[in-house]
Amino acid sequence: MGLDTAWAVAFLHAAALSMAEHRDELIALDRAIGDSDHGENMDRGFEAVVAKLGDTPPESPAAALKLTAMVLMSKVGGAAGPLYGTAFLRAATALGETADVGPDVLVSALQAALDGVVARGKAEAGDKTMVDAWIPAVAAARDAATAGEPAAAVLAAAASAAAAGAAATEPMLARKGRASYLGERSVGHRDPGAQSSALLLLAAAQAASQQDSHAGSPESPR
Amino acid sequence: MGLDTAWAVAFLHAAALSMAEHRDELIALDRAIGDSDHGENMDRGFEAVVAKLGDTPPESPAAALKLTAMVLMSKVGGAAGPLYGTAFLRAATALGETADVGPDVLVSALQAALDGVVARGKAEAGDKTMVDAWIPAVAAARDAATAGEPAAAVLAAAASAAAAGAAATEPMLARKGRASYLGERSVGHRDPGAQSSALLLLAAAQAASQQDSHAGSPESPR
Amino acid sequence: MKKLINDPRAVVNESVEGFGQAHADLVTVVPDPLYITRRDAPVKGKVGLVSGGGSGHEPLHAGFVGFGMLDAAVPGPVFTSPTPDAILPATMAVDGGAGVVQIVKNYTGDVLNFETAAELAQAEGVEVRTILVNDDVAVQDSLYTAGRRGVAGTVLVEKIAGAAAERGDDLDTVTAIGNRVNSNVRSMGVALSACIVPHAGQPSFDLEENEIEIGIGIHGEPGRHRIPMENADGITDRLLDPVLEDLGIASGEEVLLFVNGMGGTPQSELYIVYRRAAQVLAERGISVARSLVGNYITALEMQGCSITVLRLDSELKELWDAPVQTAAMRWGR
Amino acid sequence: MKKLINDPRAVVNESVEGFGQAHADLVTVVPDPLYITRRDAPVKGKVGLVSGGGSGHEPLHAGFVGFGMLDAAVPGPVFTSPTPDAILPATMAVDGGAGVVQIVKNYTGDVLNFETAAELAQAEGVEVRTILVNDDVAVQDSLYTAGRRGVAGTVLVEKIAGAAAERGDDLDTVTAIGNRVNSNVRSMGVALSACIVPHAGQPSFDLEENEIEIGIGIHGEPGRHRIPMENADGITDRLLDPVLEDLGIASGEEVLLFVNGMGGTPQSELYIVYRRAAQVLAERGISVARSLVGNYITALEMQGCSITVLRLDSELKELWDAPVQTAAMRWGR
Ligand SMILES: Nc1ncnc2c1ncn2[C@@H]1O[C@H](COP(=O)(O)OP(=O)(O)O)[C@@H](O)[C@H]1O
Ligand SMILES: Nc1ncnc2c1ncn2[C@@H]1O[C@H](COP(=O)(O)OP(=O)(O)O)[C@@H](O)[C@H]1O
Ligand SMILES: [Mg+2]
Ligand SMILES: [Mg+2]
Ligand SMILES: [Mg+2]
Ligand SMILES: [Mg+2]
Repeated sequence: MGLDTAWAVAFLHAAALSMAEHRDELIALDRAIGDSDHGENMDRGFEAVVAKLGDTPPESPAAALKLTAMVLMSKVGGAAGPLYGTAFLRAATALGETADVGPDVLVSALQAALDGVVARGKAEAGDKTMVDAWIPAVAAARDAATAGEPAAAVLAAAASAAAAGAAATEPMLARKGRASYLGERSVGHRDPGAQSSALLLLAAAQAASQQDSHAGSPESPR
Repeated sequence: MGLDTAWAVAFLHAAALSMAEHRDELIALDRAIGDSDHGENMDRGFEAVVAKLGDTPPESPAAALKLTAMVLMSKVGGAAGPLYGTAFLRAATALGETADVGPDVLVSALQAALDGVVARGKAEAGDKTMVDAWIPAVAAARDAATAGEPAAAVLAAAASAAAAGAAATEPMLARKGRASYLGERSVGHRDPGAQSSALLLLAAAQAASQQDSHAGSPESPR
Repeated sequence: MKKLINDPRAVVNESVEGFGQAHADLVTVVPDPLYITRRDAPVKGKVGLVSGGGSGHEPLHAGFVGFGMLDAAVPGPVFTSPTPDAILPATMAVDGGAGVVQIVKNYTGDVLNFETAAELAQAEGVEVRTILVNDDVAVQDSLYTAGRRGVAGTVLVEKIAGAAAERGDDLDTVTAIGNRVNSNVRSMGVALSACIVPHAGQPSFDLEENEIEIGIGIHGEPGRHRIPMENADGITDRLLDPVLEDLGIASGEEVLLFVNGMGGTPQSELYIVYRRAAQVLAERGISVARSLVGNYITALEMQGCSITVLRLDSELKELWDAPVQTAAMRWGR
Repeated sequence: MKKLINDPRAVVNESVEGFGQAHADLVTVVPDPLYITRRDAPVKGKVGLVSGGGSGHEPLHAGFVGFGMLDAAVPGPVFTSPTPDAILPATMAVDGGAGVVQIVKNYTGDVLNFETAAELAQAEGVEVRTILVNDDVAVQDSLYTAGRRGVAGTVLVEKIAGAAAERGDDLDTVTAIGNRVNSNVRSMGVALSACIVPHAGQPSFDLEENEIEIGIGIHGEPGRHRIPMENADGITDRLLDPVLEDLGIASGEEVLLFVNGMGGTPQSELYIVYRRAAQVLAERGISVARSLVGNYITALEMQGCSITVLRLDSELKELWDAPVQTAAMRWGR
């Protein structure tokens, strides 16, 4: 059993909740090495995603991610808007028409998301950006899939690697984005975009594990 | 023995010292009900008076006061500059050519100073201005002179009445000058100009009492 | 106190020196006693306009020296009126033979110092008239007080009287037009924070984190009363209502709406205030025919703003629109 | 946080609405998606100029929309780049058939969002060129970083490229002139205090009472380093020296000297900085041929300033002097 449209919708709702909940934390991270807006940007963006999901319920996981990409691109702005927009768009393309996302397709979608971020932002590993959450996340996802884990476990592995990746940005010296203007002074602070990436992957994993637990029970909505 | 040119010069030096010493106190009084500049204005003005006294030593008490008037008018600005300028100018005129200011001439000079302030500023008793220091000062001076006191004692009486007058401005509601904009909120604060007036009269009295004490001794400068 | 200054006592001289260098095409700075004239002063046959007052209100007054506005500005020390020994030569320097109008904000110090200078100038043969600006509705006007203060309305008086002088009006006409502006303009201000006078080194008053001062002037004086912080629309209404009431303005009339920043408030906030004020005026059927938004008369770095409304007639509108070329206000050339 | 605002999320919309009302003679505001065009856009046959970026830098960019400068401005949320869905229609709205130049400050967000909009506009048949402004010498420029930021030099690029477009230069020429300005302009800034982003509600960084931040940008970011407070002349030297060095300017050359306020600093202080900067330039034999002093690109109510030097040639001077008619910069008409 892979991930379906209900999972995608649940993921995006969870993501919106998480962004609202961590809004001030992300602002505080961005305040230290940026311009104090990342939490506000992500919260505004995912609030709009949820509104849009209500207006036009998507018909496939890819459609849900594509809708998210378009809303984020037009509501988030800043660096994070186009980067996340591209990530969601590329992931949606990788999913194609499938209504049932299995572990391998999932890994390609995560890889596509990462490739999209790198294509747009040109950051490398160690530049102290969201890429430093995504690289270990994709690697962990691939390992889990190779080991035969189901999609939910693949996402769980990605989420926990992303969290570790976000934490690992703390000692880094920023070389991309706004934090790079700080030079040495960027050291010792966690990158806000890496942190929001970890939170988003966590929301995706949680939605998947809930789908799993529902899947066994007869009153499951699908 | 009345007051001579040396007294006038000593008075003005003492006044300058006093203004420098009480600069911050006068600023604090003006901060509460005005625009935080009275101490700076008076300090700047009397610093210039002392400089001018060095350049062109006056030849009579009237000349010393006239020089002071001109310097204050061109260096103090604000409300206090023209008011004190007029006060010193009128006092100088009242002194005339005399080299030896006795109690009665002194009283007329004080009265002339007060009249000058009222003529220019149109304040009445109780309006919470420097006039509320000058009115009791002139009255006390007149009483002392009528009682046959010497000039130094007349000034001492004026100074202590002015100090009481300044203190008495605290409960008043301002009706003139910048403090009047505050309405009821001016109540409970001492008027800065009344306070500087009391300090100036105290400097005059102290210079006179020093002249007195020197006058008896053979090594007196005069 | 953190300020971009060197010696607190040199603030005005150094600042005006820099101003003169930056705007050498428009003005001439005379350093001692300190005053600023327009580059081509005196303009022969034109009524000269002189204003001045304590410094700390920049761009007022030096920023308004030039074609179509002031002929001279006399800056005093910070928040302290200048003295006659500076006002007099400034007055003499801009007399083009048609007399000089002094524009004086109604503060005891300014009135007394300009009065003395006017007497001295008259004694030297220059005809002098005075326009006293007193547009602040926060202060009760009464025979038994110092009267209302002159605040942001001063900018409008200077622009319009300046245009009248530039078109060749005579001394009495320029004075009458300036007085007409003053009679038809009212202002009221609010402070969100105090300012720090350089020589005092501490805030001019203390406000709690959630308090604001309503009815402040432009010298860091406390205002009429203190209220808890409100949103921009609420504050705007508190300032605008007494202005409109005092002006007795009626539906169908045309006005100039002027939202002035006190120096430390972002322009974006001034436009939020403008938006609400324009809304209220529209609701009352009053037509905003002209606008001005920005830092034109300030109290150092104070946060806050004032709202000014000027009742317009066709002549005042024409004079407002007339060309002006100064450091801080420029159009039409 | 005390601000003249209503809802923190409505700040930009309400402010721009007020701006549009106050300057209805110059601009048109399109509310959703939000952008501002000059009143007579598109101007047929003229190259269109579009700029934009996060809000909070007013008067940049909306204050520079009008004759001789920008055709459109696209304001994002406070300190957050606008999105392609607003940049695209703004670009389309000002295409007069001669193509559109985007003036983009070099920040990752701005670059990415304008890039997307440019692609979309090209797809709709509009020729688009981009001028990337990166004048901040506080930031090391390197292939391996985000590069230098665009700061106050942006104002000069917009004015001069705008004049080139207004005189009828074609797309490539306008782009080349804008790039020439960017190559010849350098800036550096200082903060005496932080600013408060409305949605964040607290200062963008913490400074002690006697500390200042050298090398700040315009988004409330901390700067390159923090030093104890100094006097104005000392601070000016710290900003000006790296600017002159990076620009490699030589004795005998002509420059435009621009002292920009960050929003919360009194004008008088900016002129004190100007005075010292002019002094240093004179000592080095560099001639200040043009000047600009004031709040042109701000960081909300931040206290501080930046110093910008632009190397001039006769064409840039002529374009600088050309008429401009916008809310925040106006001369010659
Ligand atoms: N070139 C880049 N590549 C990848 N991620 C980037 C890049 N530049 C910035 N980011 C990410 O964007 C985050 C900042 O987003 P946000 O604060 O919303 O935008 P802005 O920096 O424009 O204010 C950073 O923490 C970083 O993770
Ligand atoms: N009309 C007046 N008559 C008499 N004294 C006045 C009048 N107006 C002001 N003053 C005095 O001047 C003092 C203020 O002086 P100062 O602070 O130097 O000038 P300013 O008020 O112009 O800042 C007041 O405290 C008051 O004593
Ligand atoms: Mg940010
Ligand atoms: Mg005072
Ligand atoms: Mg004063
Ligand atoms: Mg941002």
